[in-house]
Parts: sequence; C-alpha cells; structure tokens
Amino acid sequence: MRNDDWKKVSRLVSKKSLWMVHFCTGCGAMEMPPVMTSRYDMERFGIAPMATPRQADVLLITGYLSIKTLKRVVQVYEQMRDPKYVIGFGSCTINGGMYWDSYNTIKDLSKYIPVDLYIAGCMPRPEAIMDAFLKLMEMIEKGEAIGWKKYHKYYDQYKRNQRMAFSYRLDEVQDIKEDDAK
Amino acid sequence: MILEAFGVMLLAVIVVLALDRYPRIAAAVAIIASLLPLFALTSWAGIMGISLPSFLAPLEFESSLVYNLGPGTLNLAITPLGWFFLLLLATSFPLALLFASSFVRNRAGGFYAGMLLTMLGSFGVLLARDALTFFLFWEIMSWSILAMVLRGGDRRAIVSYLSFGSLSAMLLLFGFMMLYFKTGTFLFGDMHLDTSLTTLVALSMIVAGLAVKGALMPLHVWAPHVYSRSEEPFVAFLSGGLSKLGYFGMLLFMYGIAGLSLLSSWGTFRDVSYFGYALAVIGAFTAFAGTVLAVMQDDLRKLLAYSSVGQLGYIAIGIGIGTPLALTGALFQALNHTFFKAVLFLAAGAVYYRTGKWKISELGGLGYRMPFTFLAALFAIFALAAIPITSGFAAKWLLYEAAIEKKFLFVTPIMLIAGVGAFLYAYKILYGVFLGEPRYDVKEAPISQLVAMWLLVLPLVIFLIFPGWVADLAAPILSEYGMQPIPHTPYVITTNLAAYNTLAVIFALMGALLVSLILYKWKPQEVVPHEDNYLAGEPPELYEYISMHAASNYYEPFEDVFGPVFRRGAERAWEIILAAAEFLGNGARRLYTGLTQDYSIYILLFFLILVGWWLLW
Amino acid sequence: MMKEFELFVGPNHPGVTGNMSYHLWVEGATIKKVETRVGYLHRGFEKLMEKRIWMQNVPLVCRICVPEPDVNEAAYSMAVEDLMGWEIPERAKYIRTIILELARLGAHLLTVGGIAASFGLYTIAQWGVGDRDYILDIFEQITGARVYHIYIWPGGVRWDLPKNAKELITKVLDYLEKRMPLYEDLLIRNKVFIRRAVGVGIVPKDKAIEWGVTGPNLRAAGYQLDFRKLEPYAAYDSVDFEVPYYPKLGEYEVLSDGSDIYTRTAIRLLEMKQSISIIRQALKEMPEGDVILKHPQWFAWKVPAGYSYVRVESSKGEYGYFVVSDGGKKPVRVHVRGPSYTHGINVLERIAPGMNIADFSPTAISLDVCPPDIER
Amino acid sequence: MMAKELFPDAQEIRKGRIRIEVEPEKVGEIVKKLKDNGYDHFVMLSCIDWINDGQFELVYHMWSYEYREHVMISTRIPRDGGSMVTLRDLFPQIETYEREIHEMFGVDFIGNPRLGEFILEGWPHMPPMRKDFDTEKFVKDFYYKIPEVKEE
Amino acid sequence: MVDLIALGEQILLLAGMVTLGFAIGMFFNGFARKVTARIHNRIGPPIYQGYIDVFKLFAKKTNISHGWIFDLAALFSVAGITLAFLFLPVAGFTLLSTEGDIFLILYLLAIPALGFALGAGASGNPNAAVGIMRALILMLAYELPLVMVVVAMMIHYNTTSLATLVQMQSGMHWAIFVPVFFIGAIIVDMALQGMLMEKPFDIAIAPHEIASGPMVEFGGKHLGALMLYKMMAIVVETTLFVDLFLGGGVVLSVSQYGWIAYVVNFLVWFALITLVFFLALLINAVFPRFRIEQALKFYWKYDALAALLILIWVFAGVSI
Repeated sequence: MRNDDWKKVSRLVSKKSLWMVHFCTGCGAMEMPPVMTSRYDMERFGIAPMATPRQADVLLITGYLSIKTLKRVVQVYEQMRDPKYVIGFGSCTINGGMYWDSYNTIKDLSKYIPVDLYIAGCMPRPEAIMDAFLKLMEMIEKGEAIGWKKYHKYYDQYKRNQRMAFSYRLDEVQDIKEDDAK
Repeated sequence: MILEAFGVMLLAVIVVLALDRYPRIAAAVAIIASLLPLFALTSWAGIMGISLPSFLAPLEFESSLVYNLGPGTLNLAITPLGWFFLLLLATSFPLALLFASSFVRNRAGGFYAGMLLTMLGSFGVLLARDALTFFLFWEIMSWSILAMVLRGGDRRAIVSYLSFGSLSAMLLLFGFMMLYFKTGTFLFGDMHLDTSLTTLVALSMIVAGLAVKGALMPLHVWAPHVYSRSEEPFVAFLSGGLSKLGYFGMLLFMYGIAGLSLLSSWGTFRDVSYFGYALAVIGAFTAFAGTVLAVMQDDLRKLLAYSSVGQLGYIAIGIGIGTPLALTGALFQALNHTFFKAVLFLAAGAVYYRTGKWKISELGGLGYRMPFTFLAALFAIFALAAIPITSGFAAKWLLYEAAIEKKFLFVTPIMLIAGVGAFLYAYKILYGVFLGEPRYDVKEAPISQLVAMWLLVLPLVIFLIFPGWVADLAAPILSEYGMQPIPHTPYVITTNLAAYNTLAVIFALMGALLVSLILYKWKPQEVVPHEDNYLAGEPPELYEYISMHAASNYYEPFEDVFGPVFRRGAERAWEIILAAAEFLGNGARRLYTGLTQDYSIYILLFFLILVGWWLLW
Repeated sequence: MMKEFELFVGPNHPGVTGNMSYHLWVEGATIKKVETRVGYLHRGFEKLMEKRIWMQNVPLVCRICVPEPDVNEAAYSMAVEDLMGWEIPERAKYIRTIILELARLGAHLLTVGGIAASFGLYTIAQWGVGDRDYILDIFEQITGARVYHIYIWPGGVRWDLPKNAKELITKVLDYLEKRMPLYEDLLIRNKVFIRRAVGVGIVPKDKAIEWGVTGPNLRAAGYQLDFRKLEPYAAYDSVDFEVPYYPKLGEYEVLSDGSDIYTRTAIRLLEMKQSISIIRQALKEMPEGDVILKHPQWFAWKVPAGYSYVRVESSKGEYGYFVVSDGGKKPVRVHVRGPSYTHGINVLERIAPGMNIADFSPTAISLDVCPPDIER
Repeated sequence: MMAKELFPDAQEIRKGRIRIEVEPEKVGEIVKKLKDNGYDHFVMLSCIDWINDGQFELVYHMWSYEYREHVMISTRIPRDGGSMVTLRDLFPQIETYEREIHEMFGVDFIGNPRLGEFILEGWPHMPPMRKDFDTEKFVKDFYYKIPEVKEE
Repeated sequence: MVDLIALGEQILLLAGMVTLGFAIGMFFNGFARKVTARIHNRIGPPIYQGYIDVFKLFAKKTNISHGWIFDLAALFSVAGITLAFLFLPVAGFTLLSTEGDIFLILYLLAIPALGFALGAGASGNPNAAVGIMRALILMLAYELPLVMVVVAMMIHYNTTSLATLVQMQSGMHWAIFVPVFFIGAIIVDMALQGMLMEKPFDIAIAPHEIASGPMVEFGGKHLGALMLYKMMAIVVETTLFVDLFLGGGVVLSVSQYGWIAYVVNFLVWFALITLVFFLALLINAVFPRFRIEQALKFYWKYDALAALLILIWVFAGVSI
C-alpha cells in the first residue's frame, strides 16, 4: 500500500473516533449535555468526552474566552497530540459577539490558536453542533482540517499574539526583547 | 582448614579494628577474609552432588572436625542443610562488605570487625554438631549483632534487641539443658528423643528461641527497630542472611533431630503434626500482619523490615507443613528472600547515600537519576511480590501447592492475600522512592554499590530459569529426613495438583513482549519534561513550584481500615515489652550509659564469663 | 519539604461544573486546604451594563447564569419596575411564575444529574438531561429559544403564551411526574448512593446563615426559608405550595442530621415536585388580559434615580440585583449577587479541609456552584 | 429590634428596604449591631463609583429573616486613595466581596490578607470597574490591534 | 529432535488465539458502550467502535512520553495480559494452561497491573498516583473473597490446574450446579465486578474525582496499548470465571464430535463470557461508585464472610 493510500485509510477511520476534551470554556458548554444525551446522542458518531487533553483529539471552545481561560486553553491545546482539531463555538469566538466591548474577552479566536471550524449563533443549537461535527469529519476525510499543521507552521505568530493577550499589552514583544538585551 | 578459617577471620577482626582510620584497606582485608566461607562452600559442594571445577574451590576444607578445647570439644561437620544455608550467607556476605566499602565511612574498623564476627558465628552455627557448640557460636553471632546495633545508638533498638536476644538465649539454653537431661548428651547425632512431654517443651522452647532470630510474630518486635536503625550493608546481611539461621535451626531440630514421626506422635491433623500446624498458623499470621504493617510504614527501612517479617513468615509456613513440597518451598523462599531483601536494603542504602533521606514521602523521582539502582530494586521488588518473571514466584507457588495439597483451608487464603498485600508496599517503594516528581538532582550510586546489588540480583534470574536446581539442592536435605524429593526437571516442577513450567512462561513472555515492542515502536514519540503534565489546564509557569508527589501517607484509606487494629496492637506490644524489660533490667538500667566503650566492656566481660564458664564446666 | 501534594480540580476537569478551578492541597487522601480560583468566565457584565441603555441590558443579563437564565431576566426586570414604580399585569405575573418554575425544574434536573454523575451514576445524568430537553422544547415553543429566552421584560413578558401552551406544558409535566419514581428508586433510594452521600459534605447548621448559605442548601440545613414565601414576587403569593426542608423530607427517609449531600439531593427532588404543582396551579388560575405594560419609547427610558435591591429565589439560592440609577438612560451600577458566590468560595473553602478527595467533587456539585454568577 | 428602631434616621425606600447613610468609621459598629439584632444574613457588599463627586459609595446589604427586612448601609469614601477597614471577621463572605472590590475598583481594605489577584490575572491597567476606564476604547486599542496570523 | 512442525503449529494456534482474544476484547468495548447507551435511552456507537478507537490511537501522529519507565507501561500491560490469556484454558483449547495453574494466572494478572502502575507513577501526576493507590487497595479487597472461593474449589476438586478443572467439569458437571459453588459463583461474580473495574468499583479511574486516574498522562499509542490491555483483561477475567464455574464453556467432547466440538465449544464460551460481561454491565449502569475504604469493607465484610461459609462447608466435607 502506498503511503498516500495509508493516510487516506487512516483519516477515513480516525474521523469516526473524535474524542473531545472535557473543558467548558464558556456558556456554550450548556448545550453539550443535550448533545451527549438521548435526543441527539453524538456517541453515535464515535464522539466521546475525555478527561484530559492527552487523550483527546478535539478541543471545543464553547463560547467566549477570557484572557485567564485563554492561557489554560493554550496549555490544553499544546498538550493535545497531533492531529488535533479546534471548533469555535458561537459568535463570541468569531468576533466577540455579545461581548464585543468587553475588556476581558478575546474577540477573534483564530488570532491565538488555529480554528478548523466555527459554529455561528448564540447559543448554537444542538443540531448545529452535530452538523459541525459531521462537517469536521468530512474535512478530516478530505484532509482539510489542518489547523494543527498551521499551528506548527506559524508558531511564532501565534505565540506572539498569545503573549500580547496574556499581558494585556501590545508592546509585550518589545519588552521581551529589551529584557533580553539587558 | 576449618580452624584455620576461624583463626584467619579472628585475625582479620583484629586487623580491621587496627585499621579503623583506613576504611578502604579495612574493607579490602574484610572482603578477603569473607571469601573463606565461600571457599569452604565450594570445597564442600561434593556433598550436594555438585562437582565444581577446581579453580572454583582453591582451598580444601575437611568435612568434619572434632577439636578439643580444654575441657570441652568443638564438634563441627558439614551437612547438606548447613551447606544450603551457607550458600545463602557466604554469597551475600562478601557483597554486603563490597557495598559497605563505599558506604561505611564512620568508624569503619568496628563495622568490619562486627560483620566478620557475625559471619564467624553463623559459620560455626551452620557447622555445629552439638548443642554447646551451637550455643557458643549462636551467642558469638548474637552479641556481635548487638555490637552492630550499638553502633546505630538507638535506644529502642538496643533495649528491644537486648531483651529479645537474652530471651532467645535463655530459651535455647533451657531447651538444650532439658534435652541433655533427657538424653544425656549434647551431640546431635546421639540424641534419641522420646515422646515425653519434656521433649515437647524443650523442643518448643528451642523453636521459640530460634523464632526470635527468625522474627516470627509475636517475637518480631525487635526486628523493625534494629533493621531501621543500623547501617544498611549490615541490615542487608542481617535480614537477608542471619535471620535465616533461625529457620536453619528449626529445620535442624524439628526434622534433623526430632524427625517427622516424633512430631506426629503428639497428634496430627490431616497428616500434619499439631506442632507443625501451629508453626504454620503462626507463620501465616506473621506473613499477613507483617505485610499489613509494612504497608503502613513511611520510613523506608521500617517498611523493608516489616516486609522481611512478612516474607519470613512464609518460610515458617513451609517448615510447619513439613511435606517435601513445603520444605522445598521453604528453602526456596529462604534463598529468594536472602537475595531480594539484600538487594532492597542495599538499594535503600544507595538511595540514602545519595540523598540523605530515609522517609519515602521525602524521596521521589530517583528512577531516572539512578537507573541501575532502580532496575536492581525493581527486579528485587518483582521477586518480593512473586511476579512470575522472577524466581520469587516459584517459591510461593510451591508453598501454595503444599498448603492446598495438605488442605490448609484457612492458611492458604491468608498466604495468598498477604501476597497481594506485598504488591501494595512494593508499589509504595517504587512510587515513593523511584517514580513521581523528580526532587533530587543526584548521580547514580558508586560502582561498588552497583556491582554488589547486581551480583545479588543474579541468583534471582538464574533460579527463575532453573527452579529445578533448588529442588536439586533440597533433595539431599530431604533424603536426610527420609523424604522423597519432589519430581522436577530444571524447568518444570510437578506436583500432584499441577505443574509449573518456567520455560513456557519465559518464552510466552518474550513473544508477547516482542509483539508489544513492535506495536510500541510503530510510532515516534517525544519525551516531555515533568512539568508538562496534566494540571487540569493550569499552566505550570504561573506557579513557582507545584508539589506533585503523593507519597506521604500514601495508603491512607487502607490505614483508616487496618490502622486502628494493627497500630494500636503494635504499640501495646511495645509498651508491654518495654515495661517488662525495664522491670527485669531495673538494676541493669544504670549500666546504660550511652557510651559505646562501656557497652564494649560489658560485651567483653560477658564473653569472658561465657568462655570461662564453658571452659571450666 | 511539603507533605501535601497539589491537585487542580478544574478548569479542564470532569469534576467541576463549568469553568472554574479548585486548588487542593492533599495529603494521602485527605484534603488539607482548598482555594477556589474563579475569574475564568469574567466578561465584565457589570461594566458592560453601565455602557448600555436599560433595555439593551435585558439580553445581556440572562447570560450571567446559563443553566437557569430566566431568574436573571426576572430579577433585572423587577428591579427596573421597582425603580419605575410599575405594577405589571396579573397575567404576566402568572406567566413569569410558570417560566421561572420551568427553569427551576430544568436546573434541578441538571443538578441532580450532576450529583449522580459525580458519584459515577451516569444513567441518572443521562436521563435527567434527556428529560430536561422536553422542558427546553416548551421554552422553544413559548419564547423561540432553547437556552437564552429574553422573554421576561421590564413591564411584563414579551408576548402571550401560545394557544396550546396549557396542553404542551401539562403533557411534559405528566411525563416528568411519571419519571420521578425512576429517579427516586435509582438515586435517592440507591443503597450505594446513600452510603456515599449520607453525612458527607456537611455545612454546619449553626453557621449556615452566617456564611450566607441560601436556597436548597439552606433548607437542607434545617431552615424553612424561601424567598418565594418571605418576599413573594410574580404570582407566588397566589399559588399554594410547600417549602420542603430538613427534616420534613416527605416520602424520603431521613437518614442523617441534614445539611449533607443526601439531604440536598432529596430537597431538590422534592422541590421539583412542588414546581410541577405550582405550574399546574398557575396554568389553572391564570387570568386573561394583557401580558405587558403599554409603554412607548423602549429605547428612551429614563429611570428615576434611586437604589433598588430585588431578590429572586433561584434553584441555587438567593439571586439578587442591586440597581442604582441617577435618572439617566443608562444604569449607574448593576451589581449581581449570585448564590454561588458564597457557596463556591466561602462555604467550600471552609468545609472541604478534612474531606476525602473522593467526596470533594460531589460536595461542590451538590452545593450547586455555578461559576458564571461568581465572576460575572 | 428592627432597623428603624435601632437607627431612627434610617430612610425607608419602600416596604422592606431600609437605607442608612453613615460615616465610614461607623460601618463596622452598625453592621455588628444589626447582626446582633436579627439581621443575620449578609447579602452583599457593593461599590458604586460616583465619578462626579469623586467618591466611592460602599453599600453593605443585610437581611433579616425574622423581620423580612433588607438594610443597605451606605458609606462614602474618597475615590483616590480611599480605604476602608475590613469587616471579614463579622461575616466570612465580606472577605470575598472585599477582594473583588479591591481588584475592580482599587479600594484598599485594611486588614484583609487575601487582597490581590482574584478574578483577573496579570491585569496591568487601571481597575476596570472605575468609570474612567473606557472599555470600548481599550478594546479598540488592544484587541482589534492584535495582528492576524498571516499565512503565506 | 524437537518436532518443528508441531511446534510451529502450536505457536500458530497460540498467536491465532491471542489475536482472536484481542479482537473479542475490542468488540466488548463497543458492546459495553452500546449496552450502556441503550440503558441511557440512546442509540450508542456502532458495535465496532472499539476497533476504530484503538486504530485511531495508534494512528496519532505524535506521542509523548515521560521517559523510559513510562514506556514500560505500554510494554508490560500488553505483554502481561497476553501472557495471562495464554495460560488460561479458552473455549476448550488448553493453550499453555497445562504448564501453569490458577495461582500462576492470579500472579500473571498482576504483571500488567504493576507494569501499568509503573508507567502511571513515572508520569509524576498525583492523579495517577492516587488512582493507582485505589486500584491496588481494590485489588487487595476483591482478592480475598476470590481466593477464598478458589481455594475452596481447588481443595474440593483436588487440583489447582485450571485445565484439569475444566476437564473435570466436562459433561455438564459444571461447578455452578453444585449448590455451594453456586453461592461461590455469586461471590466471585462480585469480585469480578471489582476486577473488571465496573461500578460500583470503578474507583481507580473515577473521572469526577481524579480525572480518569492512572490514565491522565496517557495518550496516543500509550493509551492505545492501555486500551488493548483493558479490553483483553475483560476477556481474561470473564474467561477465568467461565473456566471456574461454567466448565470453560466446554459442552461437546472433542474425541466424540471432532472439529464440530471445537466450533460449538468456542461459540458457547463466547456466549458465556458475553453473558458474564453483560451482567457486569447491568450492575455497572445502576450503581454509583463506592469510596475505596467502603469497597474494602464491602469485600472483606460481606463477600469474604459468605466465602468463609463456603470454606467451612468444604472444611467439614473434607474432614469426613
């Protein structure tokens, strides 16, 4: 079997087993229990919650992220193993949504970690979540869910943005350089 | 050559005492002297039916000796039983000294002198063919152990050892006297015991006196204190080697002198004499209680001490059951215990040597820093837990089979559950000391310590592959007692219940390991630092230090259940003993000045009195 | 050398509800010290509300507590009405009661499921959340949304109930009543659950009020205190209901001295039954008429200056809104008192030391700590 | 005794809502007195930024289950460098509210050892709940200026 | 000379059975999730989900390790459980079970557990350490009733070899039909619940308390190996139960029926272990988990007490 074929088979099978990190970053987590239970039952598609990032493949950013949570999210994302996927949940991850003028929530998630897929809405309905998972599976099969590759490729840029956000200052990058000079 | 050997060893004692300020030279002298028993061992290999190449047996030792010492005589001779136990002692002893050569720095001369004296004493005990010689050497050994305990300087250890040591001596002496009045001789060969009550009492007293050294409950109290407050090489030899002398004595008196038919004449229960049954029950209780107590210890040495108590209980069970299967199992267990416990105590010593800590809760993460120590300890722990990839399993298996064969309904589950309990404390050592959060940036142990440990691991590997060899060694001993050796080949031991084939286990394991190795090497991996750990998402860089070692009070739920029963019991036992000791030795209390010189003078005086009494009598 | 090891329970941990963290110091299996870490969900609601006009805040407030958003809408609306001096139509009061009680049912189902799941009884959690979906269906029919309804407005409710509301709600209530015995048999009468939950996670009774414990947790400690009775709002003074409290546990056995996980679970199950009865009564007694005050200029309200504190009994405890107006178009200050503020920080930090780690997460969940109303 | 009897100058906003305005020094004493007189439930501690007056208003809310009455004890402290004595010994939850107000407004509570980072983490700017902190401007100047990740 | 062809056949048979064992184990994973989902009123994952999950874990592109001791976990857990499987009589095939006995299997079962514990400890995570502590205490807890009943049986049948035991039960003389061992089977089934780590005894991996315990740091291929171990452990442990009480599933004698007997025995064995596992799953679905000391007390008080009665019965029977 050629390497490409092998990769294709691997993707075809792996997409049916998406384990997500048990991390409720925001209010979007409220619609996760219904998705897991009798009416929607996402375990049908092999999706299951996992306790720790080491075991998981999918990181759901369920809603707005405060800077304090962003630090944890980055930590969790980096502890996950490739291939890993991120789904941004709700309007808040796209442009801040409801909290567009809040001083403590990030406005665009893709500046800090690569996002494979967004779900619009506040809050997204369970059907939308299921749809997103199915879409993600499709993307995985086609090899389009390459957020983790992007993170490796543009690691410096992501890190720079994260550093800025963590310090609530734009000049953080310069600060570090000055510190190094000293 | 035997007398010369004693002479040389005594000479070496004086020499090392003189070389107190040159520990390395003293160690070299002691190690050279310690090889004498080893040469004696190889020279006597013939009586076990083993023929060794001559370069392994450079010295020729006579197989028996009667030596007139003024009014008394020393009756010495080698027997298969003596040879077997000499094998345990003579091989572990030089290695303990080798370990000590880098470990002991403080007053080294005294250490080596004491060690050589204990070996001299036990050499004599193993060869003794009459009660008085036995007692003389036994006391030499006991008192030199006391000298070593005194070096530790712990009051509890000294008091408990002194009280139990004198109890043991007293019991032995009374037992011997009673046997003498009954039979009119001290010679083992001439003792023809009858079924009278006096014999029973005498025999019980002797076995009880020996059980003190074998740390059988409830006579074990001294052991944890002594084991945890003395230098490690000595403790390794004490727990590994010297404690076996008690069981040597039991085998000698119960099966060599009294014999199975005599024991059975006082009543039997399902073909097992009441005498043996009682010993087996005590042994099972010891195995269980020792294990439970070991689980609850935080001090590494105390844990190992209680573990010793527990493991020695298995030997007592085997001796108690007294079938060929059980005796082979007991001998096998004695052999295993000698080596794995020595390795564990030495590994503990090596850990202490590098970190200066004894408490399990204060250690941690040494597995990556001291990998070879860790691997030796790991192997020894596997042997201790009787994992079937070491020789430890075969011994326990023999004992289980023997117990089932004799339908020991209540003893067998206790033995088995004590075996499971061993996993608990075994993992406590592994996790608390070698795994978990790396807290110390230390080097690997010195080469001499590593060599000592790994040479002691060797027998565990050899007898894993060839458990039949132990059965071979046991065969002459069993035939002396008029028993049939158990059916075996080098790899397979067969009982009338089942068979155990080590080759099948090893090959299956290798195959399975190979498959899983391929599976495991399939994908690449990267090694991450300890800090990159699951902290529920908390970034570690936000914290200066995150304490992640859970070893303190590790088995708390277990202790909540068993603690109230056992700890209180142990405390009360200790109180009673202390009270008794203080009551008995109220006058002697003033003698405890705490100065080592004084104690040495007492010991010397005692020796003079002992020797004088023996010469004049 | 530290004897304790540090354990982080949350934010990425199955043992917490929502996004918060407990930093535990543990020795052996016993917790020695706990620090509650909050702020992971801080969005600065109170700051944002000062920037928005009175009406714009309605969609914002419901986001403060996700499992039970309607109490926020109700409390905020009541505070505005209080400052404005409005009296809302009778029918609106009944509709508010129905909505609030349905929300309580949903929240209790979630909490009871959470308690069961924290003990490993996932069946109850699955059933509970599954049944809660029927309640969300009702919300969807009435308000058009599953979670954030934005239905209760200052001056009443946005629109009247649909025509078939009564049948819809009654059907679901009948179903829930039919399911209740299952929950009881599998949870509250489960021998293993009783072993785990009785006498565990005790909030000292004599300290309960001083520590600011409210809601079911306070009632589990033996006080028959409920703000629906003490300060009736909506239509609670016109409906007849009981306040279950320790030791009056109805058909459930009294097994402990109260104030433990078992009692808190029992109280919640009993409250669900009461909620069902309240909704039935409200549906029956509901008068016809307007559901909202006719007041023009939604976006040009000027609320008279003053201070108002309004409280609502939520499924977790006292939910309070402190609203200050200077007579302008925007509030000067809106301060939210969430029940979890005391339960999650003061109470838990005090009762957790000495507890087994196994009991920690169930205790936290049985106190019904909901992080967004702590940090807002 | 009800609050009206204890403090005759208390002002009744509406039924069950009493408001008392006092000097900062007297707050501790009054809270203690109310606590001893049946006002056993401490509801919350609020802070209002009256930027035009240059003052912070601290409001201590208390409730009596017995009288079904809610008392707001209002006190004003200067906006710049204003401080207050902690009342954490009276009710434990006051400590938490003080931590929050310290972080969000910058009010110093003397005697509270747990002041410090509570909700925010690494916040380098002015306490955000102050009226002169413009969150919209901050968002525009900070979050919108963080560069996008450029893909080649 | 060693008969190389016979040896090769033997090795092929063993390898085939091990592969089949793993396949059944993976099937059980999907089966368990399906059954649980049905109780939850859900549809649940496809029955072949276990295969997909293991495949995915081994197909992960990057893996982390905490050093070589951590890696030992993967090796020892898979190898150890394979070893235990090989020494069991499975579906009428004796495999290597004539070369060892019940005690060997009990100790072989400890190899993967200790190996896994070694890896979990090496990760340095306190959650893992607490989980292992609980797992070991649980092991101590359920082993007591288990060994009591096993010892009673071994003394009653006067053998310790499982192969012999299965042979003695052939012709439908199953131990479970002996009234006293029927009680024994119930006791051992309770112990089996702890062995399988199903509720109320899934204390070691309690996600709400210690975030899946020993597995916290395992991901990718390490977790895959671990899952293989867990899945195979189900097969081994249920087979142990079937061998002890249900005659190993042997209903037809090979000498009489030839190859049909192999097929039928295999199917019966498979049905029986599925049944035993299904029972465990049902209990799993309706109970919360114990605290560890409660589990210890449960096993040592009630279960062991009942086992003691069996011991006494055998004791009386033997001495007559």
